[in-house]
Amino acid sequence: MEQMNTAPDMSVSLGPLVLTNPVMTASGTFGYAEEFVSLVPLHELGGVVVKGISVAPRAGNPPPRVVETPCGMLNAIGLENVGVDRFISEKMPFLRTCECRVIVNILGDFIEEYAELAARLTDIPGVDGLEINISCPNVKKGGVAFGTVPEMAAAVTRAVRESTHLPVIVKLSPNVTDIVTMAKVVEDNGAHAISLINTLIGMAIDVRTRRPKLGNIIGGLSGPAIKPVALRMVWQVASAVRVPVIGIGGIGTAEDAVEFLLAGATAVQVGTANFYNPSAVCEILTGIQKYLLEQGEQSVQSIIGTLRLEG
Amino acid sequence: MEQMNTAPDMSVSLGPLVLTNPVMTASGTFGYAEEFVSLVPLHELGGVVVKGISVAPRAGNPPPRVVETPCGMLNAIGLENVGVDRFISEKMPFLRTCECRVIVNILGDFIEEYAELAARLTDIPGVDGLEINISCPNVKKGGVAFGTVPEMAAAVTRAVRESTHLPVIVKLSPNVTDIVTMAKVVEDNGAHAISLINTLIGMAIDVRTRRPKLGNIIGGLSGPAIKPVALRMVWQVASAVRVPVIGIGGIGTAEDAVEFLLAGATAVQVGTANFYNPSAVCEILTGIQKYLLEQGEQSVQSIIGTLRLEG
Amino acid sequence: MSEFQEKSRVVAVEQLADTFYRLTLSAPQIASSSQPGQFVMAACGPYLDPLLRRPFSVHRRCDTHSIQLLFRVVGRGTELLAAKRPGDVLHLIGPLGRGFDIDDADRVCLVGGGIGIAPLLFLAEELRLSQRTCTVLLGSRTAGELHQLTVEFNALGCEVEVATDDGSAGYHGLVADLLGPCLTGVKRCYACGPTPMMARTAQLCLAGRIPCQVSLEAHMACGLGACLGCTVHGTADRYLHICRQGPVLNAEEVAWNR
Amino acid sequence: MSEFQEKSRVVAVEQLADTFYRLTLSAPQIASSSQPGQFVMAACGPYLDPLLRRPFSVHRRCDTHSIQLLFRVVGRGTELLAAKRPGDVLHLIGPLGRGFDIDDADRVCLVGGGIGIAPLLFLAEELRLSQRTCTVLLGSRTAGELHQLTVEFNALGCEVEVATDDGSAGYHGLVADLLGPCLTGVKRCYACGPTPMMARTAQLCLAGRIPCQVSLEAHMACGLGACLGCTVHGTADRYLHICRQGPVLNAEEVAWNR
Ligand SMILES: Cc1cc2nc3c(=O)[nH]c(=O)nc-3n(C[C@H](O)[C@H](O)[C@H](O)COP(=O)(O)OP(=O)(O)OC[C@H]3O[C@@H](n4cnc5c(N)ncnc54)[C@H](O)[C@@H]3O)c2cc1C
Ligand SMILES: Cc1cc2nc3c(=O)[nH]c(=O)nc-3n(C[C@H](O)[C@H](O)[C@H](O)COP(=O)(O)OP(=O)(O)OC[C@H]3O[C@@H](n4cnc5c(N)ncnc54)[C@H](O)[C@@H]3O)c2cc1C
Ligand SMILES: Cc1cc2nc3c(=O)[nH]c(=O)nc-3n(C[C@H](O)[C@H](O)[C@H](O)COP(=O)(O)O)c2cc1C
Ligand SMILES: Cc1cc2nc3c(=O)[nH]c(=O)nc-3n(C[C@H](O)[C@H](O)[C@H](O)COP(=O)(O)O)c2cc1C
Ligand code: FES
Ligand code: FES
Repeated sequence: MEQMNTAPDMSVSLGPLVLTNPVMTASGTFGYAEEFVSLVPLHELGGVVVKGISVAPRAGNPPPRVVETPCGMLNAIGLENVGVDRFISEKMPFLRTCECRVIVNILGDFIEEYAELAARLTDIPGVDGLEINISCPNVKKGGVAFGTVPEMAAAVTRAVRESTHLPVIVKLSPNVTDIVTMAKVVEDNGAHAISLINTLIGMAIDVRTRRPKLGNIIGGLSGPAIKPVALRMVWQVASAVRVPVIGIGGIGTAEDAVEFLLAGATAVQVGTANFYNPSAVCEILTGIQKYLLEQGEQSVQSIIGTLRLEG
Repeated sequence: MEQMNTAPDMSVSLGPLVLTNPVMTASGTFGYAEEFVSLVPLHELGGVVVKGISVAPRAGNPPPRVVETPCGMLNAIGLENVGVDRFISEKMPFLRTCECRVIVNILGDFIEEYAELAARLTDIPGVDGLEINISCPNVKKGGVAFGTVPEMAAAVTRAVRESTHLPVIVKLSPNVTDIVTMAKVVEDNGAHAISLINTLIGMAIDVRTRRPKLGNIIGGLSGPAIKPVALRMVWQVASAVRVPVIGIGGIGTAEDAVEFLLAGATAVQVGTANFYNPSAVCEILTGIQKYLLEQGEQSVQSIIGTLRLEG
Repeated sequence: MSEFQEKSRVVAVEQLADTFYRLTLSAPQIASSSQPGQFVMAACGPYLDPLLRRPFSVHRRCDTHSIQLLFRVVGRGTELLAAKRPGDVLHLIGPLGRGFDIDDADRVCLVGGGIGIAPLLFLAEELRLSQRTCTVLLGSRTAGELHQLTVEFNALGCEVEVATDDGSAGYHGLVADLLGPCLTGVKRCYACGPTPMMARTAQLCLAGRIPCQVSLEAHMACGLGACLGCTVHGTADRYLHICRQGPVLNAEEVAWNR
Repeated sequence: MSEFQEKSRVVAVEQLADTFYRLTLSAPQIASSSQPGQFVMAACGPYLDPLLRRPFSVHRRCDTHSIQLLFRVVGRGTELLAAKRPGDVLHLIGPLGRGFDIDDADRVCLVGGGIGIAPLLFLAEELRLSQRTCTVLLGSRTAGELHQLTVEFNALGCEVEVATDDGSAGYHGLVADLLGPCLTGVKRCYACGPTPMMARTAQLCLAGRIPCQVSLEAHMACGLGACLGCTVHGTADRYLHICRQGPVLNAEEVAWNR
């Protein structure tokens, strides 16, 4: 009984990367952290994954860029970002003060750009790891997303690993027939951890004007609506690879997060929930601790992958 | 002005199959129609797609079989059905009285079963068409779903076409990287029409018991949550094939239905909405008519595929 | 079987205990055609979350135009119901399913556990209309949840015995423990509550060769027999669909050990 | 910039016209730090549909602990807000964004169209505190929507002119048509309303070399500058993010022709 009242051990390891707790924020949903400084105690986070960064700054897509859907939202931001130089000079100084792990999400149109980003970010103080967004179109291969073709995902992963000694997380796209094959391929090519899922591709139409509701016509679906798909993919992947898996997709409560941990995720990322409830990350953190106490568990590690399938 | 007050022409054609209006009910969500007799004026429907039928009766999966998710639900019914013989003897008599088109959704573990079902149903009075559910696992190919491998989808489509002179609709699974390839393959192999989407594969976990919430562990996600994905796929497919497309996925209001029509669907099927609002089909029918009047359109055909992408 | 889709209006909201609420609803079509043991599907939320309707037994038929639902707040749907106020609208479909069989048994026993008590008040009213002798055994977590209901069963002329988990009223323990001694002379038994309670009741009745009916629960999407979601394991190795073949089943139809 | 996540309580609900409602909310942190033109993000629904918070301008700061929102019912979020009752909770984040600049211009003109009038009452209050001469031009569909608001602007000592689409009050036509004659002597102009109205106002002010600020709208997911969703076309071929760089912008920053 005494043991059960002591706070459970919340630390987890993503390969070489150790986190004080498994609750991170997802790329593109938490800006560069500074946007949340007055609402969220940033030092309590297990990690912040910053908005995707490219070699050159990007202006992004024409408006409208976001639209609500049932229990979800579509976004077509178009990977707007300040570019790696300004990221390092303008955003990293604040991020270094956060006292939490900083993962930089990187993206490009060519494999060479991913490698360049990895090299540029390697020795920047405060950068704790990289997350490769492979949902981007490969310009050389006619715009097919890196994340939908195993060979291309393999090549990006390898190129990044060869360009940095930082921990490398590969973030998978869910818009594939066989997520397990994608996961195995990036594992075999050196990913230290795998995060999933990125957004599902979706669309919405304004019936009055007969136009798409997004300037870009199609966009990425996120939020609670996609949670069942994300959880299924995380379970499938975690059952098939040896590297740690990070669960993403519709997580908004501690119960959601625990579902992903039980399914085999070592950590989770909170995305869209930061928009509708900036307290979500803190509530999730406290809620996981409460759950562990209720279940008589001493550490978060001890529940990872403990989904019961027998009888 | 005079013209605009006359009721718009709601009829549509799915290849050889003419419907009085484009609003049908989706397989597995409207039973054998008799379940709704006191709630829905069945003769007003464009068509009823009955619960998937197999050669032999199936008991289905162990409970729990359904669970609610944010703006959606997961089901793992396991294709429970009475089998083709009892379907013909017990269910068709009522369906013949409905005064609406009856489409029989068929499924099997082997290509031969699909062919056998098609042959059996061909001369049954009251059967107006077949819808092939290719989301089922192919037992000969180690349980990979017919609907995820182009060659297998092609073979099933061909086999069914060769076994019947009834109109054949092929219903696509959304759990693929490239829905357009699947659509083209079934078109090339003789599908008179293509319906999409079937459910996305998802999962949910009960954190208290640490067990999956479904007896079958994974299940199919349906309802408003999936609408953006369905609409995107319908738009992609309708832009790429010549045969008519039937839009399915999260349709619950006339506005939803019109989105699919604008995206290029010739008809729609209403699924999960029948559960939470049995009046949905009628509301959708009236709502489409109202929309056509407001937009000054004389027929539903004239809005199909009129999504505006320019400027 | 004929069911109605009805836009009911909230007439009254009562909080009977901490998490026990009772709604009185004006719903003439459903009220005039419900049988004890039947249920309604209620659309609890304003929009698409919660999405599915929730099943609730008809707790009482007040008169030919209104019914009551008794419910425990356990999640989002029931939270929204508890927040209803007089005049609010509640969309219902009902009456649904197969209710309790009332035969000529002149001495019957009703066993209700927790919120499973809900359908039994309606049943008791029907039974008392034709002067059957009714023993009612009620079990719950704590006294507060039973107080008002006990008064109402008593008012109907039923003999009521109570059990509570915390011993705050009546017998300190399980309601099923009260059943054995009561069964003498009983011609028929009806039970609704947690599965172990119903299984125990079924077992005792089987031993005493007393016909027993139970009201089961399962997750439901439609309540209409269309989704095939509401399965429970039946004997004879087949699945039963609670919304059409039940919710009331003969105890021997149910595979209690599954 | 410092914003608060605050659990406000509904103090009053007023229906000003057919679809115009006003909420008075007790929200001390937000009330004590809001500037005219800033907005709040309100969580309208009980659960996950509607999912995202909705942006609303601070319509008025009643005192140091309460604010008002004025809104038009256009969809699900605003429907839920209109159904709020005193005592209900409303979760807010605010104050957000960049408000109106108040400089030493002693004679200003405020142009509001439809629900775009919302932030102007707060602005007028601040301007009148320091005795600026305020001409207020209000446009709307019909007289009913303007009645109460006109009274309130008048009570502040503003000179109010009105235009309605249906001619039921004041000028029969667009509010922007009233602006030309009023601009003489005006040192600064503030506008909020439909885009064509603001574009017209911007154009007239540009011609008259009068500094003009406008309050824009865009679909917002976060209101915090994090999602990058709330883009409008700016001049200099760049995108502006309304929630941080706005909602109030200098008229010349906006690419009106896009
Ligand atoms: C035929 C029938 C009659 C019922 N009669 C009553 C009654 O009279 N009074 C009463 O309080 N309850 C009754 N129930 C149970 C009631 O339907 C659930 O408590 C309710 O659906 C929970 O909804 P929620 O949104 O509040 O909870 P949720 O947030 O959906 O879930 C909370 C808990 O309730 C369980 N639950 C959710 N949906 C169902 C469902 N459809 N069936 C069973 N359990 C569910 C979940 O597994 C979970 O453990 C009945 C159920 C059935 C099947
Ligand atoms: C900075 C800012 C301040 C605002 N201040 C006010 C105000 O004081 N009073 C007021 O009534 N309204 C104001 N609005 C508009 C208000 O946010 C929308 O009317 C509201 O979000 C609609 O929500 P809904 O759920 O009722 O409608 P929905 O069902 O979401 O949509 C109905 C219609 O409103 C549009 N809409 C939806 N969300 C937004 C959004 N985030 N921004 C703009 N349009 C949207 C939709 O495109 C649709 O046409 C403001 C908007 C912004 C950006
Ligand atoms: C507005 C927005 C912007 C996003 N930007 C990125 C990005 O730059 N890089 C990336 O890998 N994922 C991005 N994502 C995807 C999220 O990180 C996350 O994978 C996805 O939203 C699913 O999680 P959720 O349902 O919790 O939001 C973005 C998502 C949203 C909603
Ligand atoms: C309970 C249930 C049972 C279903 N059974 C079948 C089936 O037998 N055959 C089939 O092709 N699709 C079946 N479906 C899929 C639906 O027909 C439809 O494609 C899917 O639910 C998406 O539409 P919706 O979001 O409108 O429900 C079923 C769906 C549900 C929810
Ligand atoms: S609840 Fe749908 S069949 Fe019973
Ligand atoms: S609303 Fe998210 S950046 Fe402006």
